[in-house]
Amino acid sequence: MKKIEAIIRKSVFDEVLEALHEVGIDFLTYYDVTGVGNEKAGAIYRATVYETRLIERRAITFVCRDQFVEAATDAIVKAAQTGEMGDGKIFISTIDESVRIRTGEKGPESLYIK
Amino acid sequence: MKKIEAIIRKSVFDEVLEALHEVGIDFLTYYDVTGVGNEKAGAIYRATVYETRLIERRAITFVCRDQFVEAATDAIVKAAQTGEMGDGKIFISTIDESVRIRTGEKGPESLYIK
Amino acid sequence: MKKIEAIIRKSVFDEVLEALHEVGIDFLTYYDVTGVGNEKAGAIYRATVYETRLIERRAITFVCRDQFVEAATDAIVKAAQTGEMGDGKIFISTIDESVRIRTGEKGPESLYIK
Amino acid sequence: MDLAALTSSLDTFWILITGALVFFMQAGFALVEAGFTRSKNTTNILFKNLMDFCIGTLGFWLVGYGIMFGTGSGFFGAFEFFSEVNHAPAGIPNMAFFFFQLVFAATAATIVSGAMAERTKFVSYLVYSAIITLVIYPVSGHWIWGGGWLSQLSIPFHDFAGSTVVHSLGGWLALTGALILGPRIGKYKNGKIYAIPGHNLLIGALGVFILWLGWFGFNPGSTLSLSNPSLVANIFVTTNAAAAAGGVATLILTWLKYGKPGLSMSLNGVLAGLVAITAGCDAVTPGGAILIGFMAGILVVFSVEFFDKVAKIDDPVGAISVHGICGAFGTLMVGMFAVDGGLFYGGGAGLLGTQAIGVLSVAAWGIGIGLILFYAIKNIMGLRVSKKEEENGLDYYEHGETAYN
Amino acid sequence: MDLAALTSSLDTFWILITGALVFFMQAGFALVEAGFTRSKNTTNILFKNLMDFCIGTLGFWLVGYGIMFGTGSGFFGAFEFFSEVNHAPAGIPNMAFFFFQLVFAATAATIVSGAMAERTKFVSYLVYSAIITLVIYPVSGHWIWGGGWLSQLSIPFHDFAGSTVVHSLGGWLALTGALILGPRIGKYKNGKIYAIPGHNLLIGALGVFILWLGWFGFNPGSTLSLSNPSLVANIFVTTNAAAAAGGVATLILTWLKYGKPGLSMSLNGVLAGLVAITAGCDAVTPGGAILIGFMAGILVVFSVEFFDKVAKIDDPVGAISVHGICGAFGTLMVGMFAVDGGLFYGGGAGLLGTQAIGVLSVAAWGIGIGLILFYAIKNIMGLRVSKKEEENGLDYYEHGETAYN
Amino acid sequence: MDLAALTSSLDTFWILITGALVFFMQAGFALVEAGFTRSKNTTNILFKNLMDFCIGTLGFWLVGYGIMFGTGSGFFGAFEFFSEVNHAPAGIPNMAFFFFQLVFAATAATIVSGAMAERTKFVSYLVYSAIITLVIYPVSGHWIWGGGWLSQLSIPFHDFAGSTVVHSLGGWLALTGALILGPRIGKYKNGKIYAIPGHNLLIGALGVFILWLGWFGFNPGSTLSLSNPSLVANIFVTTNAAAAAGGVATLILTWLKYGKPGLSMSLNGVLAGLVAITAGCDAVTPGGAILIGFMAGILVVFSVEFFDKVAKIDDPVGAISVHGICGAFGTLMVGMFAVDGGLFYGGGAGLLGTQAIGVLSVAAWGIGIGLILFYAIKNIMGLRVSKKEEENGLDYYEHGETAYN
Ligand SMILES: Nc1ncnc2c1ncn2[C@@H]1O[C@H](COP(=O)(O)OP(=O)(O)O)[C@@H](O)[C@H]1O
Ligand SMILES: Nc1ncnc2c1ncn2[C@@H]1O[C@H](COP(=O)(O)OP(=O)(O)O)[C@@H](O)[C@H]1O
Ligand SMILES: Nc1ncnc2c1ncn2[C@@H]1O[C@H](COP(=O)(O)OP(=O)(O)O)[C@@H](O)[C@H]1O
Repeated sequence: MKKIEAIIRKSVFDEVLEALHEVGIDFLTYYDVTGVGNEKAGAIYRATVYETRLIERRAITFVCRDQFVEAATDAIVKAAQTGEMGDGKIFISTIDESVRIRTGEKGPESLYIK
Repeated sequence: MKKIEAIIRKSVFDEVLEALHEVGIDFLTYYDVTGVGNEKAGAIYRATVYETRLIERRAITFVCRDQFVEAATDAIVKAAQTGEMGDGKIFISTIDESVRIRTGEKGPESLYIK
Repeated sequence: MKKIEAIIRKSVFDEVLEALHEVGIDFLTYYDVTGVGNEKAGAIYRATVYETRLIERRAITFVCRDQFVEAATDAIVKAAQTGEMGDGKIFISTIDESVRIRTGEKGPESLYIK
Repeated sequence: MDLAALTSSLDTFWILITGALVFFMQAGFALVEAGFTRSKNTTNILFKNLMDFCIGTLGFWLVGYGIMFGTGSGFFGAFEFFSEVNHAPAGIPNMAFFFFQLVFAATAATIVSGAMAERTKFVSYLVYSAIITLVIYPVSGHWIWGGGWLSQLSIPFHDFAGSTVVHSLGGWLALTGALILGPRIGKYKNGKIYAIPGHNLLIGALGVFILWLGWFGFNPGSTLSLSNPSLVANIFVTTNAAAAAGGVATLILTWLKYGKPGLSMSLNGVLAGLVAITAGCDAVTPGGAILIGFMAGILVVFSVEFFDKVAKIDDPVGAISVHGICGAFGTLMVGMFAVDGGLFYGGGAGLLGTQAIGVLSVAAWGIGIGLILFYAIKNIMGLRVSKKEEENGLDYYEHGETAYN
Repeated sequence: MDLAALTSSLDTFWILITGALVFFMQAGFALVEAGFTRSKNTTNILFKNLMDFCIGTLGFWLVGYGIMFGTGSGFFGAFEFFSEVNHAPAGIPNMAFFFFQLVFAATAATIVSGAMAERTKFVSYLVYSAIITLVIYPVSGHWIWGGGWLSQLSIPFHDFAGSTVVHSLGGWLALTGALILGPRIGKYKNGKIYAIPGHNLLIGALGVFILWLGWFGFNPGSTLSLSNPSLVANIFVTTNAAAAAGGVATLILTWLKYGKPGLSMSLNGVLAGLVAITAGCDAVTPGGAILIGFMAGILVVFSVEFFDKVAKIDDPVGAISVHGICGAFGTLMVGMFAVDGGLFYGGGAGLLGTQAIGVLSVAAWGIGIGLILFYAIKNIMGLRVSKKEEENGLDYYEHGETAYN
Repeated sequence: MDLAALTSSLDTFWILITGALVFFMQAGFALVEAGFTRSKNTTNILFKNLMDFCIGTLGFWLVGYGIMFGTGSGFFGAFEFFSEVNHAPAGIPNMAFFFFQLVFAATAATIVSGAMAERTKFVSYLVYSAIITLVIYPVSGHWIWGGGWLSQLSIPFHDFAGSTVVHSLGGWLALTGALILGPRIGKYKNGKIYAIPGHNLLIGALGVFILWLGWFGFNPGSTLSLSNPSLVANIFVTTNAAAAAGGVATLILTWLKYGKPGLSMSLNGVLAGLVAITAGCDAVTPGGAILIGFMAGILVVFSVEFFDKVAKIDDPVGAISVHGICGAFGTLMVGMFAVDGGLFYGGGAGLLGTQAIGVLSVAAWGIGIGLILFYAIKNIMGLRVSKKEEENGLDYYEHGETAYN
């Protein structure tokens, strides 16, 4: 099993969700993060103008069986790409074990819809 | 060392904390996430009734030595199980290295209470 | 590629950011978490005095090429250490693949500034 | 002091304090609009609400006051730049009357911002909101409150505190604005309608409480005098009763219709009751007020559904329904429920007819001029922010300043 | 206008404006209760506070006003459906008096919702809150303000603005409600007591400021007239002084007791001072007011601890202590501190005796009828939401709508 | 009631209601300060704002009122412990006047807390805020409003509602406090200046709306009488116009200067206009008010930049600029714009001279005594929290209670 983590723009979230749905990924978890990256944004607070590299992003993470990885990655790239700096990154890593709390079952089985 | 990540219902958080404490896990980090999964909830906003699959969850994560994994997993399953859809998942992965910032020490040692 | 996750005090965040910058880490993602650890804090709410182990922390995570790991770890330890309980932990794990969404390119290349 | 002077002092006090309450409604509108929209646009919506009042203050003095109250034709007052002409009723200082009218004018402008929230260019907002306070509102206001043609009909049009003058006019402008602007990205997708929940109902609810409080200035203050304390007291009771009835109606209806009682809709229900009673708060009994409020609370639900689902005009806070539809409805109901002249009290259909004329002519004015105004702005300077700005939030791009840090 | 008419205008103005301030206390209560509870129940608590006022408005008109002020026995007024009978003091329009009394009645109902927050079924809340405004509050109100038996004692019971009529009655009802309902899940576990911190102290603090402002309507407005401006001014000062002293007392006590000064408790301390001075705000000196407020600020801390730790009655916002205990305490203190008749001013124990009778009989009424009411609701329709609903938040299950998005 | 009694009732009503509005400004200040600072210090800032009013209430009664209004020298009133001496103008009860003066005194103290936010020890705050209300404010207040030397100049110093008495004094004290305290950690690092954005602009904006509302008590209420309704109405209009002009000025300037219109600065601009018009709200025309407000809106931007970037005095909410600088500026402008005696109206430089004397002497007093006070506190009990407490938030360490949970 692989874990896919994507840091994306909040504004493409709906599109990414749909794209993942189309390749069969229906389970995931997301949360809002702040990213430091290439993109910069001008900001003003009271009399101070400053440039911030701290920009709101959304982190999406899900675990899926190995054969889904490529399709899922492609789906995210397609849905989340604007071509401008700051589109984000996808990271893939290995998961040793997965457990469905509701039933206690383990392994890739626990990732199926039931 | 293994990293255990569990996505659970917020309402079972206290129970899970206690259950983990009983099997010797006293260190962890948690944050609130939104989950997309099997569970659906009816929602209304102004005149629009809709079904949402976006449901508040809590993510718990901790790193522990390998021999704790099974007990910890079992403890979480027991404490977090309601038997209804949406109980969440546990994911286990491998951690290469761990560092205690306070002392700089590395390896599983850094996970002990001191 | 390695993923570095550090749980640090919010109050040392700026210092850590700078320290990482100095060793060449310019990309990262962070979010606020609650930590359960050795540190305890006294709290009062209305007439109830209680001790809480739930303390606000900040989680920083970034993926970098293997050769950066040591410098980055040291930089974090140096910047985030106060010597008192609760300074936090750093966890290092392996990332299988990385994708830059903007360009679709994969592998360590996707981590370079462009 | 002699008796006349004392009376004048008392009446001045009255309209200044009620005017201050009406001023406070600006905060109420700001909170309602901010609460019912997303957090990425909060700075923007607050800024708009602050600025329309600031600009309105200057603009209403510049020409609005004269256009509304100046002696002119039945259709238009007079240009009195930086007006110093006295338009106040006897016994009240001109500046007190001016202040009272000013806060009403600002209300009309503010209504529009809710319907056009989350996608309108800031600079365009400032322009159209200025034009509303400077010209659009004063013109129709002149017809009704400035001695214009609607007040000269054989059965004069009755809009005591502004269901039509202020609210439905604001609503119609909001309608045209939202129409020309188009829906927010994500509201209608692949033929489906999506709810875009507001980011903070607590703030929205506080806004409604503040508006309700402000209405105790809006309606009773429109007597402009305390010479008839019974009347003033009645207006407090009818205003309050209609608000309560509106809330209860929406509570019941949403419960029946959607299976669960909905707060966001009930907050609209309260406002619907308040808007609807504004025209006839002086003319109906408490029982009549409850009926009017109750019906408005029902109407607002169907109206919101209509604009959302049938007309597909995206109005984030329900301003068109609450102010436009319920304002018009309440004005018509005066023709039914007015103790003196209403259909239900044996007064025949005469008053009802006048009320319909008034409602329709203000609707025609509001919609007509609104279409022109917003099309003009759209073509000259652009009305809508870019897709990117909208998606990432107006706060970032328009102001470089987020509300929450 | 002649002098009498002008006086009437002025007095009407007075009670309407102070009534509007009391209305605004609804917002204050809503914010305090929302701020002191968890975010998963925010929609629910706001909705309750909105609806109890809406329903109370209709219900008080339906029967409450008549029961409270109608001419009946010493124990009960009269049924006057949709009352049009004039109960106002001379010179004040009936509707003004009605409005003023209405906002007081709604306050009594609102108090209860805080103590029963985060676990009560919404529909049951609506039912019991309606019964409170329709019947329970008017009955005991009749005894004291409606010409009933407590006002006919040889030394009449003195509760100027409602420490007992409004606050302690609300507090006793809150007590029985919270008792029958039981504590929130997680409050008492394995013999330990857990703090369940409110989700937004800023909103709670804003609520307290709004309540404090509202009290400048509540207490001075209860004069119902401006004929004695010195009295009115004194009431402003005593009200304000007691609030300040309550806050200072709690500041000092929490600092000494817990090692750190606590805001959540000090906010309660301010309210405790305000509740306690309400009965005697017209009868004591500023110095007396400070003492009463100071003692109330001390008392509230011990009372909160008692209910939390000894009685184990879970009251999320401290309504029982603030309104019940400090209301009763303040009423008794009139017997001590009243310049005219108080024990400390050589008036003997007579007034104190009467005050005790009043406090006890309202307590008996509130607790007795409260037990019946809440048991009845519990058995007929259920009082508490299911475990699952409580754990996941009432907003989800009762309303399908979360406050923060 | 006879005519005199009725007049007295009316005037008492007037100053009590306007006093209540001024009281409500405490909430406004609390929200502005909380909104413009970080969430880790929210409990602390709310607590300070609550407590300075509580302590001020007791302290102003203890000695402040006497020092300010007692008959003494031109420099100092009298010690009248727990004052019962009547200082009210004829026809107004002493307690009404006392209440009105009290809420002003508390405002002066509250101003300081904003500039010193996020790093001041709580106990030290309580001490210095008490000293301000008890002594510092009453002394200079005596000079101007208590019959002291500045009111006895051949051309008397004109500060109608307190641009100098209240605001600039508060601003100067804030200046010395912020100076001695030093900047927040992280504000100036390696020669660079960092913005530390406030955590909730919505709350800050609501605070500004509440303050604006409160100013309709602050300025018009300072007439202390309704005998001249035109004057009162003029004050409403000048106050409102200056606020609006201040907002518009800042809108334009920030747009030009920074490329984007900034809300946080425009909120300051509105307050700058309000502070600046306070001295001359009774003496200038609406046009004059707009000019004064507009200039204040410009001035505040440069002043904030100056203190932030040149003087490097860290003032999280801009209190020094808004209250100190704009208060002084507005006071001077009376010498220019006063219809009666102002330079622009042919009155010569006499009034301007007096105004300058007043501004300078209060500045000298405020800065002088402020330096002494804060140095003394720093050395005796410490003024600043430890580095650790500041970094982790005062809420944790000073109160053990966080605002958001
Ligand atoms: N190596 C990394 N580790 C963790 N997060 C990263 C990393 N690189 C980028 N990110 C995240 O992705 C976001 C976008 O990256 P950025 O470098 O701005 O875009 P781009 O890849 O288009 O140049 C950043 O704000 C950050 O949150
Ligand atoms: N493969 C996954 N990757 C990441 N998160 C998941 C995954 N599957 C489930 N989750 C998380 O667990 C939550 C509960 O899962 P759900 O499928 O609803 O429950 P169940 O396993 O009982 O059917 C989801 O809301 C989501 O946050
Ligand atoms: N094994 C762990 N897994 C996940 N998070 C941990 C772990 N150990 C510590 N943490 C995080 O680090 C924070 C600081 O740890 P703590 O044990 O208090 O400090 P120290 O290491 O200095 O004794 C904790 O609050 C928690 O968030």
